[in-house]
Amino acid sequence: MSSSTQKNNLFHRFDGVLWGNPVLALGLGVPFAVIATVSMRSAAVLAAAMLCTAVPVFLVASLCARYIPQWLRAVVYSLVSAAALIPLRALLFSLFPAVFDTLGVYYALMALNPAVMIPALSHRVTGEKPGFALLNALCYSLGFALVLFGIALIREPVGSGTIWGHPVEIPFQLAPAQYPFFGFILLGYFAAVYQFLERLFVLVARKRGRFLKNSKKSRREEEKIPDSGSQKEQKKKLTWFKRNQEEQAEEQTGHNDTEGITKKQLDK
Amino acid sequence: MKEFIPISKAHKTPKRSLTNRKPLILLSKDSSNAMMGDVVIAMLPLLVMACYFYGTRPLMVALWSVAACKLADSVCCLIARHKLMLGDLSPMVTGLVIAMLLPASVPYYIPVAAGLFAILVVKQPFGGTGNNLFNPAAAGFAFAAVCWPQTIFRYPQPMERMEAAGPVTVRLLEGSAYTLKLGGIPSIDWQELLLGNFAGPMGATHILVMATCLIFLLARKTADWRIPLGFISVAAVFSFFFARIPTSPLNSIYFELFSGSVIFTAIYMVTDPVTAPKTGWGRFVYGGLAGLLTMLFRYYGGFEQGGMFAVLVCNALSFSLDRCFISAKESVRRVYGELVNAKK
Amino acid sequence: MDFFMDFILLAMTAITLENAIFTRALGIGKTVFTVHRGRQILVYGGMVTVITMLSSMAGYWMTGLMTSLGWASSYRSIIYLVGMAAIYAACHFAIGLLPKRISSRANGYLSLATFNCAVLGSVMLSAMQSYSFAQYMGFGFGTGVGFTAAYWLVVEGHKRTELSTLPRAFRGFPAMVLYIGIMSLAFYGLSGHQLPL
Amino acid sequence: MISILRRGIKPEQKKEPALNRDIQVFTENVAISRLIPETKDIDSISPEKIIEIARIAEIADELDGKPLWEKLESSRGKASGVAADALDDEPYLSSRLVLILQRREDVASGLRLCGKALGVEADKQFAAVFHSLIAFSTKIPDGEDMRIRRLNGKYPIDLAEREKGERSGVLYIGAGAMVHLHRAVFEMRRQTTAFVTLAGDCVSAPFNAELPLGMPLKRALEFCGLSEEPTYICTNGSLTASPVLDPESAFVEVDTKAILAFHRYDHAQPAPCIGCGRCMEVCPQQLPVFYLYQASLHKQLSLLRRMGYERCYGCGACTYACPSHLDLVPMLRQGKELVSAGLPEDLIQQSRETQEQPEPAQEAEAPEEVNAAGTPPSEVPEPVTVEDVKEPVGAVPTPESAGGEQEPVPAVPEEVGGEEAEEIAAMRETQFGREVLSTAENPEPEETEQPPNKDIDRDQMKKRSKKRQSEKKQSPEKGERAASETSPRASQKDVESAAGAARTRKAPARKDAPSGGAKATPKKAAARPVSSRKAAPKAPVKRPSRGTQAKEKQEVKKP
Repeated sequence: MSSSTQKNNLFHRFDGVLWGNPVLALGLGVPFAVIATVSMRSAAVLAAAMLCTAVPVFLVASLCARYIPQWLRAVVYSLVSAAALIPLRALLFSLFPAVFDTLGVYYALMALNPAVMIPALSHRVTGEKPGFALLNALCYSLGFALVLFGIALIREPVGSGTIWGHPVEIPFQLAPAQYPFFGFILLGYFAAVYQFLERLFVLVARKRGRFLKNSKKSRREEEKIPDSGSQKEQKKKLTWFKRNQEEQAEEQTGHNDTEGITKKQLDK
Repeated sequence: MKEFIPISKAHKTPKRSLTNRKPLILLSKDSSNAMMGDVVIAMLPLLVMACYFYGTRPLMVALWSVAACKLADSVCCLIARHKLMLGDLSPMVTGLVIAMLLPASVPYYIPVAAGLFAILVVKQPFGGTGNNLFNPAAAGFAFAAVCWPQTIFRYPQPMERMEAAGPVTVRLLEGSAYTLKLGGIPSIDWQELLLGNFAGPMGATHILVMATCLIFLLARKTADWRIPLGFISVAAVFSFFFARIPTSPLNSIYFELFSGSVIFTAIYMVTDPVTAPKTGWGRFVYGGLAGLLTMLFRYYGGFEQGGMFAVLVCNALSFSLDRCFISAKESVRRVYGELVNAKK
Repeated sequence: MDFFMDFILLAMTAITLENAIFTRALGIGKTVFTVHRGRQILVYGGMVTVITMLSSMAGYWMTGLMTSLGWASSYRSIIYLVGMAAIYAACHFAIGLLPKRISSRANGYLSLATFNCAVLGSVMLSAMQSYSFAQYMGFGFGTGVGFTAAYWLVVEGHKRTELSTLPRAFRGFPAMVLYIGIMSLAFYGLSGHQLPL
Repeated sequence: MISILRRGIKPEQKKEPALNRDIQVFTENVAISRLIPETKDIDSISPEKIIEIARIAEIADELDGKPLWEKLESSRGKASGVAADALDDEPYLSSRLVLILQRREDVASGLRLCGKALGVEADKQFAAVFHSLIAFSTKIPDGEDMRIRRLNGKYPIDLAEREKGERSGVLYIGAGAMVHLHRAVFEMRRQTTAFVTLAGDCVSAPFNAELPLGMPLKRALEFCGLSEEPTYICTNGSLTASPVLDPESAFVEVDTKAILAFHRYDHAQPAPCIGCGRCMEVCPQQLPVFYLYQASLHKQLSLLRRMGYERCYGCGACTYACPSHLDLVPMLRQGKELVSAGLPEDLIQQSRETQEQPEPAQEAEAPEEVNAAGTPPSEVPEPVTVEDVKEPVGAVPTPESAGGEQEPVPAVPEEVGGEEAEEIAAMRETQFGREVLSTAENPEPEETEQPPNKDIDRDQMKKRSKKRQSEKKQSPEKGERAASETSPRASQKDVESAAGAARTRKAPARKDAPSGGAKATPKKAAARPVSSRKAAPKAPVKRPSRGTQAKEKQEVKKP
């Protein structure tokens, strides 16, 4: 479906905050979420860096991408973001200088942050209205910041017993919370929780969609999707694959999670 | 001969009275849970030895880790809506392996944390029993080693009794593997080394007992002989040629293998059927690779024991090993078939 | 001879001790989670290796330039990026010489392989350690090779998870991240201390 | 020597009680065929004559259910040897061995006839028996009339020997078919019976019987007298078992070798596979059974193709060896069907995702919902970035990876695979429609059996009859269940036409048809397998009438 529906769909305007979160859903910007989130301050620095790189890059992508040959876009975007990072560094350094020691090269690497580059290079913002690009920049930065703060909020107290520099009382301390593997595992759990919530949302949305079947809005939606009918047929044709396999799966490995979650959701 | 029961009565409701699941009389005698039970049985002597050396505290350590593993496993099964099998012994194996690698003087929160990590991070996210990619016990012990190195690698002297509850007052020593890492020769004579009568992990030092257990496991076909063979042989060859202590090569083999937890790793951690390769040659290569990596980790790694890390790395490789051996076999068969056809 | 030894030593270090993905999470981008075919991995990793090596060679020269004129050090990321961009352009045109079918595909990878945290990261890290030229080259080469190997391992793990029934919440991305996490735990056991960032 | 090295299993054989009792005949009707010319001795008839008689007498080989004359015709002149297959290597199964013991002269003359028909000289004719089975009391002497070759080794020796025979040109023909050929030539009898072992631990007195074809298993079991209510009934051996769920609508077929009834209450409770690899150790074909199982369970077709899935001939060795008591063989067969059905990868993936959907009906509502539900981001990142992935703008990678698994679901139906699936489904559609018509409209089984096009061979027909049985079993809500349960049985025979089997069988599973089930009367059902054998190509004209006669005779004469 075209990106016009994306914009019309109010839900997808504010994409990137939770739905389509750049880190949890798309797996972009993992290095920063994993390594550089040892403290809330570093998370804040990275979030600010993300914001002030995403805004100019998305604006450039929306305004003058069509004047740049495709293969040069990456160069331009990376240079723009790197240029945007330099004044910010001066500003932030005056606020909390100690953070940049813990960040090391990762602040400079924000110039190549995939969470900025990939959406900018895709059709998400290329050639769209600058307002939409700006909105996207804000949403993506917000989503990025949410994840970073979420991970840092666990790692800083557990690792160093402080929150935003202030010491807090927690029962146990675990120095390895500062290590990379702990960040990976935390990120994995965050992403798992994200996927779970996503599925819940989808099930609820389905139920609502059933009610809205013959309202104007849903009809407009259906017109926008030309091949929904053929999809239905395809699915019907494929059911014969499912049946036996499902039965076998139930019998062979006693995993009946499908039914479990589904029933629970649909009863709600 | 008894009187006939007209079968029509038996089939008023066919679906209920007849099943399409084979009766066990037509299937193999032993079950997968029995295989786990074999490993547990093979580990009980080590626990007994530990209790003999250190008093009742090892028992408590084992209980804590097993309880943590089992509880976490059951809770995860409930959450994931799997079939909850309370009789499943694999978390018990995980807990026991973790406990056996720890020193007897370890505070109780460490086995609990290691067990929780093993189940919640390594085992259940990947699908629970039978689906885990990494050996949970190895990962749990690696986690503990990374988190509390000073506590994990300082061992009490044997025959110093410790109370199950209360603080540990005994004197803690460095393990013999640490002595090797420093380049020194551990001053332990050979019977004590074989009997495990020296400061070390509470279950992983009793070489003779473990050898007996290995024979038991091999006889029950619970452990594949290729994996320990490859592991120990490669480790021995490596320590023969690259001795890091100024002794004769044979002495080097002797100390490298019998200090630390090399033999325990070879018997209980690498042979885990879930994470090991399935093809015969794959198992052999897997064992050899694990042995090599173990020695490399011991030599150059940041910790005095490297078995758990080596096992993790090899688990990541086991699927690839199987794939390449299977495809090699397939291609050989194809070429052979073409040759036969060409002859005809 | 020293040159060679330095090269080998730093390459081994960068492959194992300071593996780009498992110890520093560098280069974990979109491709690691979406590109799962052997040949693609090989092409992508090869590109990353070549470009990392070239750009760290250029990086050595640029670092010397920056130290010579002091004011430039605050703009170093831009300067490195300019160097990488030059290499990128060169590689782009070099690939353009290849037949159309290959070049059209390869260019798709090239920009991702160039503007990749692993490349810039290796240059800046070796600049931080004030390496010699051989060490620059070795570190760049090792970073590329280590990245490729780790990428291949992660994809193998993903293929294995497709053969087992994961909880649905963990399928795909979360399982892969956990996989990388456990591997990084193992690699931490190799180094035994936290690496300089 | 090689046979000892061969991989396999050694299950304990429980044959003695059935072997030591002599064959009981449960039918008096002797279907004399006028078409068969009178012959006194073997020298007076020509090989063509023998094959013709085999065709007229409708003798089927009980090894694979194929008509005997076809096998003789096809391998005539080419065969380097002929063997009477009495390798009953499965537990409880002794229906062919007992023929060597008790009907020896019939088997011998049948073997001579086959040898003559194939042009194989006498020293290349032998009867193959499983040596380690004969280790108990009775020894089979290697007489003048028939040379006995004792094969020893591990379990799947029958299938293995037959496969080896295909390569070396030795034709294996079941001992029962030999006996029937002998009767046809010298007594002018058509084959209306099959030699079946009735055993199992709730059969109080196991024995071998000669049962009329088309007899319901229920009645067959009534004959042998059950000491308990069976909880598990299977036919054709115990390791390559095909479970029977409704013995009233399952029948004695030409390839039924045994009917086993068990009253065990400790049935297999499948535990999760722990990957011990024993299945791979025992597999006689040295297949990576573990990976084949997982791949077909999770529909990884590329992996299946790479691992030589097609060499599995379904001996139950892996199932026997599995400590988790998983029934591996049906799953492997399913993987084979998946591959041979030839659906493109992305459709399989799609069905895989569909499988995870709560309700497949609502899939097509909005693409983002289809995406977001459960599909991992690695494959379909997320509704928004569907475009990011799809459009290879500048830096977006992997032009070809955009085509495959990474393609978002709503884009799949436009793929090339779409039409393939469509036409396959259409084929299934028409077959299913035909079935319904035939069962619904014409009451006579003979007409139902008329193949719509002559080239449908006998196995196909048998499968259709079985399918109808499975249909009968369906109550509207339990429909798919029943179909899927009988599916192993239906495609037990041949692996070549697995796809066709899948279609014919899955058809009712797709729309469970209570109409077809309701219309089919038990009488018709009882007649079906007999009449299904009319479906053999050649001379389909005179069949129906004689078929009815034979059938009625049987119905009357059954005790």
